[in-house]
Amino acid sequence: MKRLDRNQIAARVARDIPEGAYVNLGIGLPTLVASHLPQDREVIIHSENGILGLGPKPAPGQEDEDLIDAGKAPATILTGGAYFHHADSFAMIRGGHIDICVLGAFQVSAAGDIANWHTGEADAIPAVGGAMDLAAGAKQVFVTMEHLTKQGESKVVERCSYPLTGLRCVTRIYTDLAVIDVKSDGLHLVEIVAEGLSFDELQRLNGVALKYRAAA
Amino acid sequence: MKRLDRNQIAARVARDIPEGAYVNLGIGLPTLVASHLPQDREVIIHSENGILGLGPKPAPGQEDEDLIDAGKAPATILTGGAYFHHADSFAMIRGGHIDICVLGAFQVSAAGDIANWHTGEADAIPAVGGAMDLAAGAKQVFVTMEHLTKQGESKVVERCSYPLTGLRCVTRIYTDLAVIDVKSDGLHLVEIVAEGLSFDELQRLNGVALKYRAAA
Amino acid sequence: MINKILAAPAAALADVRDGATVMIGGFGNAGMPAELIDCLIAQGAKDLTVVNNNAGNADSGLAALIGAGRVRKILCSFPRQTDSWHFDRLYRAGKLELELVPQGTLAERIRAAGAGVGAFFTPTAFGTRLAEGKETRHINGRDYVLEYPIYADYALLKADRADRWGNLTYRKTARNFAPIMAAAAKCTVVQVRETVELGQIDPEHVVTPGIFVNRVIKVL
Amino acid sequence: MINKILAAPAAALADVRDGATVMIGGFGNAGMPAELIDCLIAQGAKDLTVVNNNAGNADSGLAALIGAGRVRKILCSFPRQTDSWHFDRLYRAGKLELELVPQGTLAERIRAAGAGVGAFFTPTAFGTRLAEGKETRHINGRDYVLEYPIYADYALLKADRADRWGNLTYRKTARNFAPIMAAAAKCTVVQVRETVELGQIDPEHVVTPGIFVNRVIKVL
Repeated sequence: MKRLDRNQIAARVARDIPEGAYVNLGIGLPTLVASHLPQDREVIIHSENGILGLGPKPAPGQEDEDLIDAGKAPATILTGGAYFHHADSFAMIRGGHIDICVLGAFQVSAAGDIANWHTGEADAIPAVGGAMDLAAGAKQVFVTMEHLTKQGESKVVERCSYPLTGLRCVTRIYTDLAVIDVKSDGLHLVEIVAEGLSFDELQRLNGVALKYRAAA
Repeated sequence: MKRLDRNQIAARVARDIPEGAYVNLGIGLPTLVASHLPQDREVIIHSENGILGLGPKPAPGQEDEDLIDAGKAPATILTGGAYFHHADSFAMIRGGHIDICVLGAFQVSAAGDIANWHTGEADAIPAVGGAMDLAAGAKQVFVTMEHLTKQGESKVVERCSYPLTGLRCVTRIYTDLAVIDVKSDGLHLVEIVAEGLSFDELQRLNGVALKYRAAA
Repeated sequence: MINKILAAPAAALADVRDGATVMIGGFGNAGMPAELIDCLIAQGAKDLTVVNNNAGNADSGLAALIGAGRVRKILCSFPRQTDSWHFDRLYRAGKLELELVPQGTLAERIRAAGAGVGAFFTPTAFGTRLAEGKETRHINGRDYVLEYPIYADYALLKADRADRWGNLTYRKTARNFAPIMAAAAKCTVVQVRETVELGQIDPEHVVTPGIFVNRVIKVL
Repeated sequence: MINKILAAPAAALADVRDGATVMIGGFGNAGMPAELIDCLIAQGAKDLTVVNNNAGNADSGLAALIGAGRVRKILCSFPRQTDSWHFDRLYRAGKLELELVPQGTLAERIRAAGAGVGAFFTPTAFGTRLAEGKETRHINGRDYVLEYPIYADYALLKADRADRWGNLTYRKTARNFAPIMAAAAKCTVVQVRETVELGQIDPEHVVTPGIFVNRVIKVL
């Protein structure tokens, strides 16, 4: 079996983001989605720290300390973009104006619960940022993650064992093995993306039952 | 006894508005206060419909339909002014950022309750505008009114009989007869403004007990 | 390519259904989207719930919509004006429901809808007739009334400039309720004086970002 | 004549008392008022409660204030960073209290303080560890958590331009928390790159009106 690498997962997510969508991309793998959007498709990226129309990274030497993204990396703004303050920015998120947010995760449950902010270790210093706001507020929450932990356990689970970020909010999961929709009646396989992976093997690895209706 | 006229009441209020104050002036008599502020004193007038730095009326022919005051009359903006939207405007009011608002009233009670939005008549079409927000939010609420009704009854009352606009919010009352402070222990006469009016006569007209400590 | 600028005004409101809640921008005539209201009258939707600070003036704009009998209910802070005769007549006849809301509470309830706030405690109107029957709470030494968001199906607004992404600027006090209504409605339709190329509005000066705008019409 | 522009930076913070709550603008280094924080360190106030999105980076700015042992409690959304060693050390030693708040809830609680909202229901964090012990409510098909305002004695902010009335503009994402913190604090102190004559800032482009600003310092 040949799993997708991080860029391939990001590219698979990018395929599903339509023209005109307002999108927030989490830190890490989700950020990669931006560079895989087709050049001819206008997608408007929201950055929690007050940008609509986030552009690509600046060229070396062109960085501006007043223009950063939500991960605090140097950023640019597209023609047509806008700046605003934090309360307005999270009003956009909480108020359901972001069409899609893409988040990384430790675990996603069959009900669409997501755990991505805290490992649950007693001595960990917690940090949450905007993850809970995005989970609760975006119209669609896409999760990108490797399907299995290093120990081979599925990150798609019946119930999350890590502390939750949000309840019943994930709509679609993109992993190195598959794309899975979270619906009210459970998990639906959209597509196997790892080459040479059978449905039965994916079902075994996934743990939680997957529904699948082959295309007619 | 010679009572103050409307402009004299407005002028008396204007005397008490210090340099640098942020002030909201209600419709009617309170609006007159602006023209009595000393030219050398900078006072910043807030208009609920999104102005800080409201200026005088425009010259004839200079009206702009996009620039009006809270009474919907043509307005101007001073150098240094700012425009903002309604939620921000009432955040200023509700959040305690307006130092003084000046309101007209039907009645003010000894506890500082104000009634100024509704006559209480059953068939009246009610309208409240921003009066309740100003009553609840401004740091100081000054009331201007004639002291007596046409029937000679005091508008300063033990308890308001008209529907209330706000509770325990009025800090000072300016009438054609007197200036009265509303304090936690009752009403304190600041000054008799009607020429030839004695304290005893004012007390009789006022109905509610007035405290008075003559200047040392 | 994203292009929210429509060629034909009629298309902007073709899908408004009977019973819809429609926010209408403007404070008096400043910011009143007169041409969009005319479109709505021509379109014919009825049993509307309208949210505006006022209840119309004289015979045009919102007053004409009310006069045409299309409005079932209005939420506003100041219906009664010297020239609000269409409202007055239908209200007194019991044909028009009024929910009177203090102006700042009206603004904050609209803002709450757009900002995903489920309810909020405001000090405004505590102890008055307009808070009767409402939940109250004493918080940190002060009394508050619980208020809920006002959501809308449509917002009809007037702005000054727009680009094809729907970014907006306003002129002076015509701004008033428009930025918060834009965020509170499922479908925000804006008439503008001028449409400009993308990039003509400085990102620092955008007042309503295009995320809150669905359709733009240039009105000559 | 109103003039909020101070000549000497030290005067801007001379009255900060031990135990004060201080909001500090900035998201990472963008908008961080470094010179004002240095003033605060020199001024000496301790047992401070600090409100900022983060808990300092490396050895300067907020990190230096924390490192100097002046902070008793911090409210923020994202304390842990690769270079937050001053915070990490004091937090692990039990010398620094942390109230972790989701970023949007942090922003909305600050906004509520400035806007006179007594409390509000937000969907964020419902059902998570950060909502444990908090009042919740089911409203209109959705679950919400009740959150309270965050008030401050001081806000220390960085803006781009200011006039003598205290009107402010910002640069790009350095805007972040500053406009809402300006409204939430009893005394708002702002360092700016440039002071301008009254009228040099277009009334349409003012981001923070002077009503929210008490003191302005030009930092060279």
